[in-house]
Amino acid sequence: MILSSYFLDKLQQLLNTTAFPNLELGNTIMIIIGLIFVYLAIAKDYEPLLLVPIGFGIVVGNIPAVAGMPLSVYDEGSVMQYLYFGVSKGVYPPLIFLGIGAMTDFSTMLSNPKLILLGAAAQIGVFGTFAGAIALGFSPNEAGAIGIIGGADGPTAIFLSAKLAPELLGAIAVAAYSYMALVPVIQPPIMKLLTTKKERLIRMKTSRQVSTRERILFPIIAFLVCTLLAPGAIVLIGMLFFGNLLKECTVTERLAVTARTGMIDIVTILLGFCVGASTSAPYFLNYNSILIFGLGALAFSVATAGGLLFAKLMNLFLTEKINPLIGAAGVSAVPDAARVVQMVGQKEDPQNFLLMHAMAPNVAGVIGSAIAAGVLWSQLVK
Amino acid sequence: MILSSYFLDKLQQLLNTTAFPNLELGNTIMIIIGLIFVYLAIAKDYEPLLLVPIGFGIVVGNIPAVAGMPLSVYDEGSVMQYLYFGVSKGVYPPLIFLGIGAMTDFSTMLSNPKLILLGAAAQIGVFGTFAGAIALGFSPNEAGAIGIIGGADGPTAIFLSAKLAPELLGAIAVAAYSYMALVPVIQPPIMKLLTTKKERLIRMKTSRQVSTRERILFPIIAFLVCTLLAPGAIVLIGMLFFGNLLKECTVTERLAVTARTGMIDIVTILLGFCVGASTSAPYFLNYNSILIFGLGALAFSVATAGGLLFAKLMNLFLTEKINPLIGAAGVSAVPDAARVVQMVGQKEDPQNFLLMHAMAPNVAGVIGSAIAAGVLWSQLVK
Amino acid sequence: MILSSYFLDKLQQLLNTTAFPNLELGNTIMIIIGLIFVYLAIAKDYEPLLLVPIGFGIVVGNIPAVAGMPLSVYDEGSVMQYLYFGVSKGVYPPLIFLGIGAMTDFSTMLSNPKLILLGAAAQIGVFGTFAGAIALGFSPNEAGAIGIIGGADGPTAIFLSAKLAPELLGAIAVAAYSYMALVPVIQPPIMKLLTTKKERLIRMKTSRQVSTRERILFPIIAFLVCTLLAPGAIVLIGMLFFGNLLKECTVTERLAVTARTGMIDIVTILLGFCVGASTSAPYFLNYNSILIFGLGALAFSVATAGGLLFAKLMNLFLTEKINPLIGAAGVSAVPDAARVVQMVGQKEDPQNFLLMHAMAPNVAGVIGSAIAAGVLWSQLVK
Amino acid sequence: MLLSLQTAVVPLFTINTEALFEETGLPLAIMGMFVVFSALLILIFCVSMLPRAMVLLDKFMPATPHHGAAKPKPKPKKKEAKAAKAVADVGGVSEEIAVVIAAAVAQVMDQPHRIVRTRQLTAAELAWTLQGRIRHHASHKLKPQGR
Amino acid sequence: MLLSLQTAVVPLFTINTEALFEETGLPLAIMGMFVVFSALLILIFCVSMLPRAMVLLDKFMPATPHHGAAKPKPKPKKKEAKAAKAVADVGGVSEEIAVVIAAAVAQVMDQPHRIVRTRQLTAAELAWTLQGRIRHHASHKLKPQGR
Amino acid sequence: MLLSLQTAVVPLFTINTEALFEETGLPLAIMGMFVVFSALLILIFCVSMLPRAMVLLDKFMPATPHHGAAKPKPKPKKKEAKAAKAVADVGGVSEEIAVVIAAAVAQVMDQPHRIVRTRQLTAAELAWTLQGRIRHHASHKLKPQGR
Ligand code: NA
Ligand code: NA
Ligand code: NA
Repeated sequence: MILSSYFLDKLQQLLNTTAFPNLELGNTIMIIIGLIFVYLAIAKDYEPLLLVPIGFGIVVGNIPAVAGMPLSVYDEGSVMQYLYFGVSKGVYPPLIFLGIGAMTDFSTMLSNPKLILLGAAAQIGVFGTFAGAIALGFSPNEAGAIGIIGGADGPTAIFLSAKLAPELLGAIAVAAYSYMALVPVIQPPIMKLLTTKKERLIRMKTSRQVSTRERILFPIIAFLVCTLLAPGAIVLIGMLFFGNLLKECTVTERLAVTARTGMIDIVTILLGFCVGASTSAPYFLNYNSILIFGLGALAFSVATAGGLLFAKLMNLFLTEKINPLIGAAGVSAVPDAARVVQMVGQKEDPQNFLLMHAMAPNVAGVIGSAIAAGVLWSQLVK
Repeated sequence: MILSSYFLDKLQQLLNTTAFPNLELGNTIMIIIGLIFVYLAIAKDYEPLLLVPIGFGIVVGNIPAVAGMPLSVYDEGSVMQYLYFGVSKGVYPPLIFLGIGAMTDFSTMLSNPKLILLGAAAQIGVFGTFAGAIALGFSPNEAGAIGIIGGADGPTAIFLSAKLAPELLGAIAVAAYSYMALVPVIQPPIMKLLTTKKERLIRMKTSRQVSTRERILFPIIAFLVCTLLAPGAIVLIGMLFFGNLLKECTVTERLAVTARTGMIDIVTILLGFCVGASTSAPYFLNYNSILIFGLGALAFSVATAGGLLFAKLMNLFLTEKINPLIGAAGVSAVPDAARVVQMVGQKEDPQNFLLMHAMAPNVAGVIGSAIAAGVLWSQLVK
Repeated sequence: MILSSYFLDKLQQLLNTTAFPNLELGNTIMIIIGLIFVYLAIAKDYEPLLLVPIGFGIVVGNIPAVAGMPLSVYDEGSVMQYLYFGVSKGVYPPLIFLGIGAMTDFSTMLSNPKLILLGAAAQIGVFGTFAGAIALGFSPNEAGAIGIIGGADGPTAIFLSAKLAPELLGAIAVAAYSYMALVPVIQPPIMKLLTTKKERLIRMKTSRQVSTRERILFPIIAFLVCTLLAPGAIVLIGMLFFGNLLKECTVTERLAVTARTGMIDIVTILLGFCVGASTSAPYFLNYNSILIFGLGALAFSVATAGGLLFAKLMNLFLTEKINPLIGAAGVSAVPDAARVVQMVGQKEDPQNFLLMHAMAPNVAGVIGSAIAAGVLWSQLVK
Repeated sequence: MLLSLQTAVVPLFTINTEALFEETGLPLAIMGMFVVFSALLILIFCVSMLPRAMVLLDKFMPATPHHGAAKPKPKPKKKEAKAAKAVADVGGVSEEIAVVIAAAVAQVMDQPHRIVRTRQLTAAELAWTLQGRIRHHASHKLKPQGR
Repeated sequence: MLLSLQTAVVPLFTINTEALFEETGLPLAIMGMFVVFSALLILIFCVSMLPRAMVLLDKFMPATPHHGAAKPKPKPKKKEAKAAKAVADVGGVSEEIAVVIAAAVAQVMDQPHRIVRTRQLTAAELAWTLQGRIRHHASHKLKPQGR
Repeated sequence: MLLSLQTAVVPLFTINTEALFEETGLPLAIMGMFVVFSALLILIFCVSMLPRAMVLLDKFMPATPHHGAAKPKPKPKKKEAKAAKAVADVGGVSEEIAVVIAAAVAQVMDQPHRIVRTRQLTAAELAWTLQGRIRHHASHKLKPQGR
């Protein structure tokens, strides 16, 4: 009798050491969402380098906590918190920008500079969403962080929300990366809706060769222009062009190689995993997150439309017309948005190679949203 | 006269700037131990990737301190302390598990799942040693940290002792790695003692092919099973299976490559060196360390025996007998324990290839001791 | 009327968000200096792996700050400050030494040990400059940090100034790296002035083969000798010889490879960039910096002369004369100083290959200045 | 309870049986073994179910080649075709090198030789997000001069 | 102002127009777009000027090959010369490998084949500051035995 | 003591001889040089003794090939044997590649050519603790399909 109650007692105690007693519906939902991310990454090849770490991170972050054990990214002194440090202090995004700079080739942009404007126009997605978020009652800081989802640039979104609205970081980061992964789904309908078949058939001239010297000078000039006008963007823009200088200057090849391989890989693994793990259900599953996802979808659509329509506007003044499809690549989401342009263009004309031209607004979009982030940060930080 | 006393004075002062005045017998002993580690690693090829850093770290950590200079891992603000941070906060071990996951092939385990039980049985080494340490008067926390030596897994041992008994970390880590290196010396006699020649001659069937999909699903399922039952293991187990998912999912190859090369190498160098450097004689050379080394030897022996005997127990119920030698691989110590199985088996029958089969309990042992660490941590942390 | 004043107001406000209102002459000067660094690195190939990061860092560090935004390395909580942490706490230099150790081949030094003395003699540059700085009114700590410029070793200079005179770190680091880059300009005139043509024509005998065992034993012996005599050098010397042991011991090749590629590259990028970014005009452009640059030039000249003259002194006692030119390689600045020796020697006799011989004092100079740093640190730190 | 030979001699170690029978002694040890076995038994069950689950999965969701792995590459030209064949699954080695190695193999050996372990060479070479573009450029653009 | 169908129903979301017209609302959004466009317009201007600047630059400071790239290498000897020719711009692959690959190519193919994507292999191989020395040693020193 | 041309002119810099002769001035500088020379002289002594120590060491503990380097590899078969010979000390290049390169060399050159700088290629390729297993598997296991 006593023995059996002893065993029941023990069993109860044992059960309490497992995660089941604290497992709530929210955690289960989030775990399933995480698994869907992993599935999409593997089966559909949607941004796998980011969705696999984030997806698995979501699963890890939603195994319920044990009382008194520092396990989650929010627990003082936990390992996850130390790794999350690079997210919460905004250290990882600039390091990723360093690697992106060291792998980005700005040649096509240099050979056709007017396409840079498309990368500027797409930032309407950022500021439109910002205004929308304000209208929905978010505080200006929160609205700024939400708006940057429209930049379609994960590291920039994480950086700005770490600075302006840390409590929304998880939702913003996941929204940004989700929609970046979904670019091949979101953009094509908008692109078809806003362009005529004739426009989609426009072929563009191959662009001129860009010399080594130009490619060396560009990161320096671009850095000075961008940061003198928007000094808030200095960390992201600085690292981006620093990485690009390492790549282009011909004498620091080994540094550029490490920046775009080992270094960015390590940071990508940790950033993705930590961002995922920060989406613990109690912090994540709330009304704000739903609004953020809604605004995020709006942001991507507006940004796409902005780029497209501005391209059409430019065509009114240009003799040598540009294919408005490449305006859609202005949203960043490098290189997926450019690939989507190529895909949609080729559907109309299999011999039309737009990818190379689309890379120009694509990388300009990265610069544009970093500047947008800098402006928002400098205006909103107190 | 005055001049000569001046010079004597200077010489005395000069001598005081050297390390000799503070060099004690303990330091000398530890330096010699460190050199023996380096020797064993180089000449005998015993776990060189760990024993060389630890051995040289021991030498570095026992050059006597200069009063007032922050040099050692225990001095506030010293470089060594910053590097030791990853040990003392338990950050390095999960990163090493990430890399191990990214290099571990669970196929053989998947094709013969019952062998996983051997990895469970070997954990008797952990809990037996834990009980032994309790009986010898260690506090429960200290006993937990000492017991995990029986897991034969360096990172797990460091992680748990950082959490439960930081003051014993140096001794536990050095004991764990020493015995892991000595697996080829410790295990064979026990293996021969506890098995009959007939048993050692058993050949095992080659196992079935495992599909890519199974290998992708496994880390996810295994993670959920293990951490729902033992949430304390979430950091180690999470990183292990995260790394394995990166490896198996086919679309994140570059992340997996970095995790198992550059990243794990950097962490291994720093972890080994810092653990070595933390064995400064005043902290290390004491009665507790001797007890810990004694208990560690016990732990490895008990774990080996546990695996072996459980295999024999399983044979009572199985029609297709397993070679009990592979039970010894359940202690982890990947891949040395599996190699020892191969070696001992081949001595009886040169045509018997047990290595592949031994890998199953071997990697299961890693999972088993991570779970054991999770249980001990969650039950003992207050 | 009101509208136009509103727009003027807005424009003013807009201008205030740019960097222009805070852009001072000092910043502009520093930006130009940074660009000159980048130019020299790319066009003249002067230490590009360091001058490109430092030069671009100088540009980044002199974009004027926006009030209230944490951007610079000196602002609490800024990303740059987190990255600068490795400089200000002296963590990066030992990691660089680890990589240098893992790529340095001490064979030539082992085969002709007496050349080590040249590396000792060149340290007169350190201590002479130290005395000079004292005489110019610097505090002993500052003088120590300034003196180490004469060691011609960037990481050592950064390490020591982080410990002794953090406020001078930027100037000292930039001076050290500048003059290291300018070694091909500074040294040749001194070398020609202090040697006769006959001396410059001396050919040296090829040295004996060094066995693997010797190369394994050397880092251990050298570490013990150096740190027992100058325990303050333990972190730098320890990492240097730890890296070398990893390289030479044949069983830890993968760790050595990572230490001398991915790891040192990451640290080099961050260190160079942060050191550059710390030269913000208000901190950098002052009378002290000018004095430091003057003393730095003195330091390099004295060190070069010290090595040369000591070689001539040694020749008075040696039957087999050494070419005094290789004394100039004792200043460290690996491997540029050795290359300069080769170049100057070949100008006299195109068939005279001094490079290999010059590597011996060259690497001895690294050890020598690490010891010098250790002595200065241990004597000056309170 | 002391393990001492003589009362005057200091014992080498003492056995503390009381602590052993407290909650954090043997009971914890037994509970620990129980949790480890439970977890791994459930894991064994799941792993044993995997092959059956795979059969179901293959029925409802047939395994298609993954995007990354199956992107169709431009057809190799005429003569090199055979050499390229042997290299088909090289994974990502820069094509020129693969062709060279394969050609060398074709020369020397009688039967086709499959090069299976070369993937690592490229992981470092392919740029992260831009990989698609680089691959594209390589075929379209003239090499930048002066580099 | 509420977007509600009925007063009794809790609205899905509320539109806050007041906040929209505050300083940190639409004005900031417009200002942001203005700054982004200004910065990128200036960038376009600078980039458009680049080719002209290059013409000037080439006139006053003609592009010389960079040190790193153009350091004259010791003349290859007799027979290997032709093979080495094909490898001339390999960049930094350890010479032995380059020779081997080039030789293999020379055997198999009729026209010279340029190996263009091998640089990555060496970045990791060449030691940082000591690279010059290693290259030199490779030709002068006997190989260390026993490694 | 001031280095001034005129009393009215602010001196460019002042020489502070007092500080120079304090404990932390010239005495420290001299002491520093002394320590540096002492340490390096002792180092020279030790290094000079090394060859003799080696003779002793070789006598009492003859240099055996290291485990890692000398693990006997399965005998190469018939025809490839000669090619494999030239590759014997490759260190760790995946065997297939080594064989291919060596074979190419054997084809092209008359005397055996030693490939000495290929080790780096593999360091990244061999998995850390599992290396032994992978090497083993490579020869026993069928390649996993679908990867
Ligand atoms: Na963008
Ligand atoms: Na284990
Ligand atoms: Na020096």
